[in-house]
Amino acid sequence: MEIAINPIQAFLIGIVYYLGIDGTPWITHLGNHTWLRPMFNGFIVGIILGDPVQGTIIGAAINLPYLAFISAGGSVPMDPALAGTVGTALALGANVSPSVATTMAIPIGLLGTIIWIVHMTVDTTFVHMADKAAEEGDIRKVNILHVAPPQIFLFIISVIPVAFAVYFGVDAVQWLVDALSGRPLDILSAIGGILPALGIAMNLRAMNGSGKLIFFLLGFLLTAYSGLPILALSIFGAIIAWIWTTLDLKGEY
Amino acid sequence: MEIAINPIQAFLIGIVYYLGIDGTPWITHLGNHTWLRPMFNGFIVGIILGDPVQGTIIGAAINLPYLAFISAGGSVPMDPALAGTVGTALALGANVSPSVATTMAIPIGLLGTIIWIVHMTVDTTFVHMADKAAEEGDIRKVNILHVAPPQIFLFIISVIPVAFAVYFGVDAVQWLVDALSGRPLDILSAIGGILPALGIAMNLRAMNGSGKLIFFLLGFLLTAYSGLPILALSIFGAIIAWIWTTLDLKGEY
Amino acid sequence: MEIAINPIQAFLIGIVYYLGIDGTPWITHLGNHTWLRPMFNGFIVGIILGDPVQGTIIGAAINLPYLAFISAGGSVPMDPALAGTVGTALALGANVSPSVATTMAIPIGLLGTIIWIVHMTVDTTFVHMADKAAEEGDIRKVNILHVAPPQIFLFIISVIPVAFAVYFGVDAVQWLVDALSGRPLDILSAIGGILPALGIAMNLRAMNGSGKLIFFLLGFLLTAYSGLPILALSIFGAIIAWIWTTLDLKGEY
Amino acid sequence: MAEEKLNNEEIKKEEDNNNIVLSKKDIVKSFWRWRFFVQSNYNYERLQSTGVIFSLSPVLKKLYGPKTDEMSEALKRHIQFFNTEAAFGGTILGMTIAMEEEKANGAPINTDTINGLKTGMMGPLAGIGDTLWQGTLIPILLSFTLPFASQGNIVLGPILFAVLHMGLMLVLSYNVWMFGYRRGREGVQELLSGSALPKVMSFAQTLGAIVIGGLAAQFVDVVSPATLNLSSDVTLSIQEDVLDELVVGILPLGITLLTYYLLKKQFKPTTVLVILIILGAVLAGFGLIGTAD
Amino acid sequence: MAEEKLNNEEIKKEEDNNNIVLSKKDIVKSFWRWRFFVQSNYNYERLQSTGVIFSLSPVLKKLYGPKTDEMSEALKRHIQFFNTEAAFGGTILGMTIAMEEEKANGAPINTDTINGLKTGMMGPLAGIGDTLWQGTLIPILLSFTLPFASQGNIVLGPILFAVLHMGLMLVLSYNVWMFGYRRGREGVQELLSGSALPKVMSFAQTLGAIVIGGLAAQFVDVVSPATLNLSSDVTLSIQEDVLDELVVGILPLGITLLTYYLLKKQFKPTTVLVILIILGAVLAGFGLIGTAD
Amino acid sequence: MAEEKLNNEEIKKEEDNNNIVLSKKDIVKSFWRWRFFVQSNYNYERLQSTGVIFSLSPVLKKLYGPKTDEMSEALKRHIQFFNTEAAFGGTILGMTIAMEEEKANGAPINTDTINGLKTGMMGPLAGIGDTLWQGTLIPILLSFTLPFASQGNIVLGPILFAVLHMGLMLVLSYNVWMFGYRRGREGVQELLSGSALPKVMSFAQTLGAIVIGGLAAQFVDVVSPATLNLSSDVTLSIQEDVLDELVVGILPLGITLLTYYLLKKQFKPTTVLVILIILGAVLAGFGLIGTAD
Ligand SMILES: OC[C@H]1O[C@H](O)[C@@H](O)[C@@H](O)[C@@H]1O
Ligand SMILES: OC[C@H]1O[C@H](O)[C@@H](O)[C@@H](O)[C@@H]1O
Ligand SMILES: OC[C@H]1O[C@H](O)[C@@H](O)[C@@H](O)[C@@H]1O
Repeated sequence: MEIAINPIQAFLIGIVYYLGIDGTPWITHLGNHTWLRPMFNGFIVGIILGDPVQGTIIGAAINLPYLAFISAGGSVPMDPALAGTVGTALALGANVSPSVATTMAIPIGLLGTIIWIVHMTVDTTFVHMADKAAEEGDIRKVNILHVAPPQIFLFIISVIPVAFAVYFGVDAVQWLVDALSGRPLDILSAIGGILPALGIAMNLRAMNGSGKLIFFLLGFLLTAYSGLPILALSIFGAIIAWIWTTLDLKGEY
Repeated sequence: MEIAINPIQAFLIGIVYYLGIDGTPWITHLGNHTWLRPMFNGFIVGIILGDPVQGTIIGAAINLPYLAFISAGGSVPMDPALAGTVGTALALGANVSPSVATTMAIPIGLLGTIIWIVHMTVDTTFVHMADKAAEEGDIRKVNILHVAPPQIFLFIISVIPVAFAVYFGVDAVQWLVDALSGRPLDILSAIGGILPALGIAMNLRAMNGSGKLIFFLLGFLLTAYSGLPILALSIFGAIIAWIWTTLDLKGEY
Repeated sequence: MEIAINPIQAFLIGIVYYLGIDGTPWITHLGNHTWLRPMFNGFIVGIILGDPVQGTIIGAAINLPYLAFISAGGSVPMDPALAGTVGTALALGANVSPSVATTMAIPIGLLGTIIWIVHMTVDTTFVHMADKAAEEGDIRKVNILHVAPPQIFLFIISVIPVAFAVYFGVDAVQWLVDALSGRPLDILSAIGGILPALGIAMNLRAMNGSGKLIFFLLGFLLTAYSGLPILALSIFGAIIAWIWTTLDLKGEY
Repeated sequence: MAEEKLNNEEIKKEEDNNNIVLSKKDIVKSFWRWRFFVQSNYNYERLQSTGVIFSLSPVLKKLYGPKTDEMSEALKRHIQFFNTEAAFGGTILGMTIAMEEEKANGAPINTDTINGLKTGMMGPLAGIGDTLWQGTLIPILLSFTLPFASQGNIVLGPILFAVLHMGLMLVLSYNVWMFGYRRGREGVQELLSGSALPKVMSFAQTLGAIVIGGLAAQFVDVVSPATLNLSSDVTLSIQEDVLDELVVGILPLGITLLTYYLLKKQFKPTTVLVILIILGAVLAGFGLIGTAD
Repeated sequence: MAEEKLNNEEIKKEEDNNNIVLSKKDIVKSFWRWRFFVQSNYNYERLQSTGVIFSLSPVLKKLYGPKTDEMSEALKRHIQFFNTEAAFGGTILGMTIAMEEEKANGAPINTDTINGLKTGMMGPLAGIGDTLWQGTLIPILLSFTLPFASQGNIVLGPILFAVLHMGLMLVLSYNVWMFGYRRGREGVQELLSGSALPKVMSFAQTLGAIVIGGLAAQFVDVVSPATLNLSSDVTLSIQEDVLDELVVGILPLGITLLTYYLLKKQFKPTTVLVILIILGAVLAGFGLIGTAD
Repeated sequence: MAEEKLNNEEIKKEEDNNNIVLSKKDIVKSFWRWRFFVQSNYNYERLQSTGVIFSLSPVLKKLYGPKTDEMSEALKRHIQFFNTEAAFGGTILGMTIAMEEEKANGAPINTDTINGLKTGMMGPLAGIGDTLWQGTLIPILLSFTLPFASQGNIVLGPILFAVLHMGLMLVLSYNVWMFGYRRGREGVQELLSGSALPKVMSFAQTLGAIVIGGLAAQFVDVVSPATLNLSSDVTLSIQEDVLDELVVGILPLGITLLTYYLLKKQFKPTTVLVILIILGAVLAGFGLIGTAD
């Protein structure tokens, strides 16, 4: 059974995407992180299109490659929220199988990083405005600048493309995906692969402490050579940190 | 050739078991640790039953799963001495093949932990009596309490069940094993699997030194993740301990 | 096409070998290390025998087992220069296939360690003569002793056997190799396998620093258990050395 | 003696300032503003900076009043670069509130102390928090609920995931926030004299650095698919035959350190972003890099 | 100077006490009593405590005489909790004898010093000794002799094993015991002033803790055989898909730390034993835990 | 104050000595003599010792003149045991030149200081240098050029290898040499008062020891091919079933430590060489050891 998506549904699905972007305030920051999982937003898209069960099944399939998704320091290497919403909508609309939906979802998810980068770049202007308000001690203005302009802008650049994509449907998206496949897609995923370095380096720069780079290197190499899962690494790391701290601060305080 | 086991032989085999319990004084503590290996007590049981060669062969087969047997801090996760003596006796008596003997020996070995637990629990009463003698400075009394009551008690609870088991023979034991097999046996082995934690924790509690738990954790995780054999671990451990000690005590003495 | 090797060519090939010995001054020490690779000296031997391309191909084949060749502290566990020069010459002379050349080259390479050991032993006498010159402050004499006698001696013991071997050709060498194969060759390679211990131990003895042996052991065991390549080991080693140094010298300077 | 005197002085000052005390309601309100709005204006230059102000708003208003000089100082203090993992890092905000409260009431706390604490803790808590939350808790919850979802089970799939994720994390982040505030209050004295704090900071910084290293190894994903076709049958894989033989992960490590270096050289994050995108596009365009898939 | 004075004082005291000197025979007798009777009354509360007294008996009798106050003090000193690996740990007993001798002859050694040494060394030597003896030597000897035994070779099987095991270990434990006594005598001065001992203790404690950790990882054997049958074809293994992804060995580690925690909370070992048995029975009864086999 | 005085004294002395200054040409000449002749008289007793003198020759001649007492002292100083990796270790020679220059001009540098530096650095730089040069760079260059060579490509095979190897290493070793000389000059003061040097030395020594350990593990190659044929179907491999179960690499480690022990016991290297050869021949003759191939 194919579901024809009407304009209102398309708009609502756009909003589903908007709410799944890390930072939209309406459902809390933790809410974003729930909502951005394809398993969950597939379910919501399913409700909008009248088939939540099927939406959940498709969303779950799309979710698989994003199981270990992490966003650190504001880096988003790929966008599960876009993959989940558009992927599920198209799959329900075109009655496509979950596995085909997953295949289409991966390139779509990469496109999401573009939206993310644009919004994080534009937002820098609002913080500059806030600087002036801070100078004047005008906290009300800082607060308004913190919410209104960035969220209006984000709403526009996230809702519109998604609404169009799901309204014009699988053919339009397929065309886009085809146009991208091969070298362009490789390039996009290569970029997505190195962008987390920005977030991690920003976090790292924000840190102090003697031997910071040494311990960063140690954590990197231990993980690279042992394939330790991150929790195990952090227990070993805690042991090392305890030993270092005990010895380094010995007799100082 | 089936060997019929007479009451005297059964009693002697009971004594073989008693002598293989960690702590019986007659053959030294190291003697216990030789004697408790099925390869060895199978040989002795073989002598009693008139076929030391066959006893050795069966004992060796039963010994295999206990190759890495360790008793730390008074924990006995399973009882190779019971498995070896009863298993060999039954195999010789019923002319059972070594591999069948091994199969029966495993559940028997688990039952041995019960005897061990009972004796280590009852022995606490004798140490309380010794406390009084110590108060009076009566070292002779302490020495008597150290040997006589615990060993008489241990003799009774170890010799009797074994003598009965080997006298009444394979059917009786088989009945017991059948009664245990399945869930009860799983439970017994699960208990045997966690009991070493008691011994290890008692040893650990008895230790001092800064960072004790940290280094315990380190040793645990290094072993769990690398599968290092225990000797290699202790060399790495010695390196770590040397580094720690050198740095931690720097300038203190 | 078989190439007949004339006496002059044989002599020249002897010189090629001499120049590929670690320490001959004529082409720099780095030059020796280029020249001692069979890929390279095979090429030179090829030029002498009129077929540099074929020489390079054979040399490359012989080079393979020496990819990770290292000489530390003056230990030469096997001699790629001898394997490369003699092996290539024989292969070109007898029109033997590269793989047969390689097979013959391995035992030949082991014989090279004998030449090396003899020259490093004899050279000790020249340093004793230099001691006297040093006493007198006669730097000119020290310099002469440093170059003339050791190099004349080395020239003789390296050029002659090689020239003979390649002149008398594959049969003579084959006879030698046959005579060696089996136990004698095993013994030679076992000796070649343990000789690097001398170089490493001499380097180690020449080192100071607290905990030298501990860190030596650590480097050994880390490599033995993890199979880390030597560069990765040295990065981990640098991290450990940094931590050790920082803590050990804390508050001292 | 010296400490006693300090205490006396403080008490006097506090009396002078009529001792503005924050109510629990203020702290809780601030917490919710943080949880909802932390990243409303998330950007490459200062990241969560205005989110901090938005969250502290009820506190700052009460302590300093509108448009005062003190308010202006406070705003300028907090509009600086700030970024952390919002749940675990909330404890820093709790401490910050306590310090602002003491400061407003006259304790000798200056901007440097507050900023030192904030910037000292934000990095470590980002590394540790990301590991425990996004790197551990979420994958576990997903691995339990995803199988149900793929059977079309709405309740044990998406809904259970949402309830568990938000429930657990809200309880955690609320407690961590309040803990920060309480420790901050008790600890200001201690903080100023410095006994336990340096140890906690050093421990957190070291652990944070190690963990950030681990995250880099897992989430920066660059390999070289390039090969050298030396002949019809000999192919050299740059990744396996060369790079992996040198140092496993040398490319992601190099990229991360390059990025770090550029940021250190005072390049703006947006500039670095552009550099990374161009670098990635060019290298991938020539088939020199790709993802490990 | 100060040290010299101390020496003089001691010598005087020793003269006062008529200097009771132990003969080598006493030390050796004590050794054999230990090797035979160390665990005759092995129990969950004090483990080898009465074994220590039984072993020291000839020494204590000679030093303090029967039923004196000093004997009573000595007995109460040594009836406390003691447990170690009997062979390597024998060195502690050797040192103890030396200290008792010096004490009886007037050296300023108190109960705390003796107990500090005993309890400080017993744990490390248990860990190290169990590793080298039961964990290393015995498996090696078995792997050489067992193959012969399974061929029915009595001499190269059980008998060779017995001879090698007991021979090697007796030589070792005898020498370790005498070494302890000699070091104890030479070292009492040193022990009291404290120069090498703290290093040896710290080294042994650290190594002991690491090794005990390794023993726990190898010999506490709990896994979860539980699975979640999510559908006809999707099965989630709690052990492999969840626990191992978190921390390998999390169950044995958890059990060991729980046990340690209970002991720390002053639960009696027999109580902890019962708790572990019940816990194991219940969890295994519901199919939640089992052994790794 | 004290330092200032020192400086004044030095300046005076330098004036007295008419300040012999080395030209860049001297340093460079010395470098080339090293690169060509470092191991012309390489021997088991002193290794590169006369190579050091041959290399320093232009410098020593200029500073001390022929056949003077000072020259004799200098020669005896440098004819001692010296061995390092020639490229990276060249930095030690650079520093040595600087120190000889200062010394000749009156700075209070004695033989011990110079020898301390030389022997302190030669070991670490041997370990580190061998690793980076022979252990890393050469294998990489070979893995790039060997495939071409096996196609008969002379240019991209042997010639490219030669050019890259010698080009890279000459640039490196030249710079490292000059760096050593410059640091030596600037640093003599620093060296004498000791601030950064101890750290660099300690770091280099520790790293050097670790790396030498790694080299031993990789390049000492002994295993035991012996087996025990216990019966027709049970075979015990000494290497796999016994030695590897104890400590991986126990044979090469043992051989290396034995060699080290013999050298420490003042055995001459040639004696140790003979011992190793005999040992290897005997053990291999009985089939007890072999290479891992
Ligand atoms: O790394 C800390 C933090 O940085 C940003 O705020 C986001 O990427 C978060 O998801 C992350 O937790
Ligand atoms: O752990 C030390 C020690 O504890 C108890 O005494 C027994 O389990 C011994 O086998 C063990 O060596
Ligand atoms: O180990 C340092 C050094 O020792 C000797 O000089 C030779 O074996 C060199 O190849 C090596 O670099």
